[in-house]
Amino acid sequence: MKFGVVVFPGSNCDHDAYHVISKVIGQPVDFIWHRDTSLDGYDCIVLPGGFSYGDYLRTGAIASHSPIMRSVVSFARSGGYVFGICNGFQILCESGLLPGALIRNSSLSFVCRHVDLRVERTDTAFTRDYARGQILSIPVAHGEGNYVCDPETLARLEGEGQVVFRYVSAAGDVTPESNPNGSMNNIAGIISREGNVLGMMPHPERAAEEALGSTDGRGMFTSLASAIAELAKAS
Amino acid sequence: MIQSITPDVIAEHGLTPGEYDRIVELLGRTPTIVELGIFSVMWSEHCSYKSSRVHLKRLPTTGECVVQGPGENAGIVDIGEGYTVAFKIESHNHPSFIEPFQGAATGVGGILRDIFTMGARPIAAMNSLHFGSLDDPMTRHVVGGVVAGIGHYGNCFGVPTVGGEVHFAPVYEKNPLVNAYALGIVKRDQIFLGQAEGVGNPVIYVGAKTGRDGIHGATMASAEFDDEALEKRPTVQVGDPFLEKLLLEACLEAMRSGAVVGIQDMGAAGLTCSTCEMGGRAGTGVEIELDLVPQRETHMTPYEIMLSESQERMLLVSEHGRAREVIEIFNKWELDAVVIGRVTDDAKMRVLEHGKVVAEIPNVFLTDEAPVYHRPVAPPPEPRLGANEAARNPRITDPNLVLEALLASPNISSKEWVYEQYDHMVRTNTVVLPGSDASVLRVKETRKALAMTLDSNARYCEIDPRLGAMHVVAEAARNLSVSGARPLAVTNCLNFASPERPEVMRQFSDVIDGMSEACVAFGTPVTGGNVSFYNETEGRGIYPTPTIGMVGLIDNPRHITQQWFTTPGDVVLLVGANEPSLGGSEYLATVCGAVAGPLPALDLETEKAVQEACRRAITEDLVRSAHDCSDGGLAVALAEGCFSSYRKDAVGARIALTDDVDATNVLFGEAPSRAVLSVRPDAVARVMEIAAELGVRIARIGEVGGDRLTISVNGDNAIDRPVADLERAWRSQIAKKMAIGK
Amino acid sequence: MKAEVFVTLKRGVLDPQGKAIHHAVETVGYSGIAGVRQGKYFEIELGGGMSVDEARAKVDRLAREILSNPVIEDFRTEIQE
Amino acid sequence: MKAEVFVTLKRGVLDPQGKAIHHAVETVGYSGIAGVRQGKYFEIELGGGMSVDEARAKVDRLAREILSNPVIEDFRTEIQE
Ligand SMILES: Nc1ncnc2c1ncn2[C@@H]1O[C@H](COP(=O)(O)OP(=O)(O)O)[C@@H](O)[C@H]1O
Ligand SMILES: [Mg+2]
Repeated sequence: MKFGVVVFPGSNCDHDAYHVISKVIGQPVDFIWHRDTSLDGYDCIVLPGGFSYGDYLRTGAIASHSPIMRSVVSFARSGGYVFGICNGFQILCESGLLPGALIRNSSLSFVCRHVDLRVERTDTAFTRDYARGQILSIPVAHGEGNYVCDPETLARLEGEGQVVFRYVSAAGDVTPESNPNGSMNNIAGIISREGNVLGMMPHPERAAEEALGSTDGRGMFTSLASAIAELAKAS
Repeated sequence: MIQSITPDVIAEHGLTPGEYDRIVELLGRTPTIVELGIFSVMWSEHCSYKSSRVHLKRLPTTGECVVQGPGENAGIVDIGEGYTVAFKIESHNHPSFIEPFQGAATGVGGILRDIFTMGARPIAAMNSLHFGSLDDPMTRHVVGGVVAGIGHYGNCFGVPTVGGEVHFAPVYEKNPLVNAYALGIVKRDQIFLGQAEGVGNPVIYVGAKTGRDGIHGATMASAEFDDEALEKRPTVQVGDPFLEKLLLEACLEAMRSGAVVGIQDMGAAGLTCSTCEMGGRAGTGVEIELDLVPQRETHMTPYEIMLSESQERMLLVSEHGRAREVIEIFNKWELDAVVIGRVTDDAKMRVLEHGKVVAEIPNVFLTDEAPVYHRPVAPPPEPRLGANEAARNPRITDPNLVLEALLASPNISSKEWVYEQYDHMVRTNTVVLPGSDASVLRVKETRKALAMTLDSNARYCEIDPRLGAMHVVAEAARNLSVSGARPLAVTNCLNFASPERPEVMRQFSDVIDGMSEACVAFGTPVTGGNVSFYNETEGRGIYPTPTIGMVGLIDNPRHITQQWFTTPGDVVLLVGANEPSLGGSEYLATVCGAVAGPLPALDLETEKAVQEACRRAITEDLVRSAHDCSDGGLAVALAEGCFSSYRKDAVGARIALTDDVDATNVLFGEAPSRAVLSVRPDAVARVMEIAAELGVRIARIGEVGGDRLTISVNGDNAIDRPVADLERAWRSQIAKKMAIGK
Repeated sequence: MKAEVFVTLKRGVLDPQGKAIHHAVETVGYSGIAGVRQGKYFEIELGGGMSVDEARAKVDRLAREILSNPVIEDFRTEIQE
Repeated sequence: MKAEVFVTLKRGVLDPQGKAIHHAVETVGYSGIAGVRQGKYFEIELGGGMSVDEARAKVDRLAREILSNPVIEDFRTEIQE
């Protein structure tokens, strides 16, 4: 089993994801340079947070055209797990692996703070270690995390259960106050129809250790590790 | 460019006739216009410290932990286990007034480069901000731009902005202060210096291309503001944090390769400063050919290239024969890297254009021979008294309402509107988030944690510069101590009005004396800093505003302590002498509209003992929360202890105070050498014992619990308020003000 | 040769910036402004030796593939000879 | 009535956005692009009952005071009748 963390110029949460995978859940992991093209031998590709290429045009726009992304797209199409965090989510939307787009926060300001997320689905490779409806405390840190899509797409996402995380109040309710960026339906994270590509704005890698105040994000990494282990056993 | 050097040209360069004569005397000839430009930036206040040097010498700069003192791009201290930290603070005041967003952003960029030129990876940033009143629309514009600009640069670069301070007072309306701090970590044996060693070694230019940015910026930063300042606007530079992030990674990689001999960033004074300083430090010379310098614009003159302040550029010297290797590393990161010259043995900076010399100046003329002024220092002014009279006319008298007003004063209220715009968690080291007394980061490479704080108290320094500066150092150390840290060392940013006014030099000199005395007492040497003069507009100066950045070490992360009460039933203790005074207090400013002394007294020995008591109690695992008691006095400190924070609900406290001064003084008077602790009931006796051992006063003043804060003074009920109401007043004030007109 | 590319948000897509500006404009006391929408504007400098048609094709492709996001944005290009 | 406002960086002011886009475009394999500069583009919807001159004056003021930052940006307005 192996994880790969892609490093784009301007990625800055690459080391954080690497740290959690290698040190906290103890799994093998490599950095993958944006100019590389081969993903042979990897079971899960993490697109980390940051400001790829400065994100000056649109977040994730330029990264989605980088050489590695062509490989990530085919990796995803062949069923490999792809996990996009923050900028990674933006790149997934820009590259068409996930629907919709992430635009400027409705406050127009960057926002960094802990938010509460509700786990909407636990039958995915990314969330199997959580309980349905569980509330997670995980930080966000972004200026453009406002999820938008057209009404048909939204209906489909909701209808097919592709919304995996939602911003909620501490009590677990979907409220405008608990939405840090104006996302439609308080969407914080979505999954592809096939269930192998997940993108989310919050940073689970920042909430995976007791020392940082929350371990609520660790479950995503352990879920993936066990899903991959199971696949390996099956084959 | 052929231009004759007239008195006007000399004046435009910010040089006095006397300074010009000295240049001619040193060179033994008339300078070329390029040379004049070079002298003007190197001899500017900003680069030469000509007015401050004689005073700065009095600061203590050595100590056991100091690896690198002042003089390099940043100071460095040892934190054990083979690691060191490089840290520094720098001002970007004038640029941030002219263009708040870009001015503040490039300030952050500059300080980050200072850190990574030392070979250190930046792991934390902080900022100290002073603005006019939030009721003024212009100020709101500046505040909004500055905070967004700091966030823009730090967030994109990927350094967490973990703390800082924000103060508001009308004197800063047209002279906002933006002081940016950064800290990085580097192995002790991998530190790099800005030295051009090795005659014949190639000199390599890396990073952004040179444009006509900020030409004369360094001189601008040293010139008093007037209406013409707005005309000087086009000199403002635009920062590119993405490029800086690449530059960081490429520089660190190049340094690891072993091919780099010395490196220096091009900050204010750009290529000029890096060329002569790198040679100067190594006792060598540096010769560069301008045709080889990457240029963003066409037809740039040697003058423009030498004085450009384009951001995100570095000059480095590589081992002979290894330039290729270095260049390839930069190219991998998609950056320009070009050999533009070589190290020579003649201790001169020599600038060529098309092979012809356009400037040739011995380094020492620009550095050691730069003017040093013993500016006139006014005699000590009359003491600023009047606090007692001013306190006779409070705007509000009900202590409940006074407490709410203080909590809602932008100086005291929560700064979350600011720090939520900064990514304060990237790199996953931030163990204590902004909001508590000090920010704490774990150091993944070691078992330790670092605590850091930025502090200033300009109102105190206005009333009594010397004592005020001592208070600032004491408060910084106290903020670290109550967080469980041992203070190590200090960086400082000295923001003052015009040094040409003797009263200002008196303030400056007194602040240096106060700071020195306190730093010696705490054993925290000054490893670097920055002086910003001429913070005045239309003859109106700012308060003397020294900002202290102090770094401390926590040997065992278990001892990291925060300011929030956690557990009902815990006992609240007040450590330290309770002799508060209203002089200089936030109460006097907010409730009585007055800035008047005398300041509360400060006894450094008592202060040290109080801090030692807090640290000892913390390291014996006796303390659940500890909070320094400063702005707003004891009532504010207690209220802050009650408030909610991450994964900590709000909780009340019942407090009974006894004292022989009146209730207003007890509740809102300020005094140093005090801290509020909450401890388990079974730990009280031992904490008392520790205090007794150290000869420190300690009093049991109440307990944590309920959802109200109640405080009685000498048996009379003074404060009785739901914590939720107090917290609301405190939490949203800045956001509310900033929303005006939006 | 030069080209201009205008990228605007699709009708129906929320425009937080435009909204904020509109609001600010009203607060400051401008009357008669019914709406503001913010888009992006690019000036593209083209290398020599290109026909206008080639240029148009290139710039259109650039606008479609990189400068705009079809999910939320429309674009328009203009070639200045 | 409608107006358009184009806000561009002043000559000589660094344009990190344009630079990054240009660089990316080259890396992705576009040839013949010599430079990219990024600006802002605003579409302004004007209320009724305004003369063209009034509209022009209003939009100019809006562009100067709110939509552009005179320190680093220039602007240009156009009124569409
Ligand atoms: N400009 C800023 N940037 C980031 N954090 C800030 C800023 N200003 C204040 N803070 C944070 O808000 C909290 C309160 O600041 P302050 O009132 O200055 O604390 P203290 O009085 O203990 O020094 C601190 O944790 C500080 O780090
Ligand atoms: Mg404090």
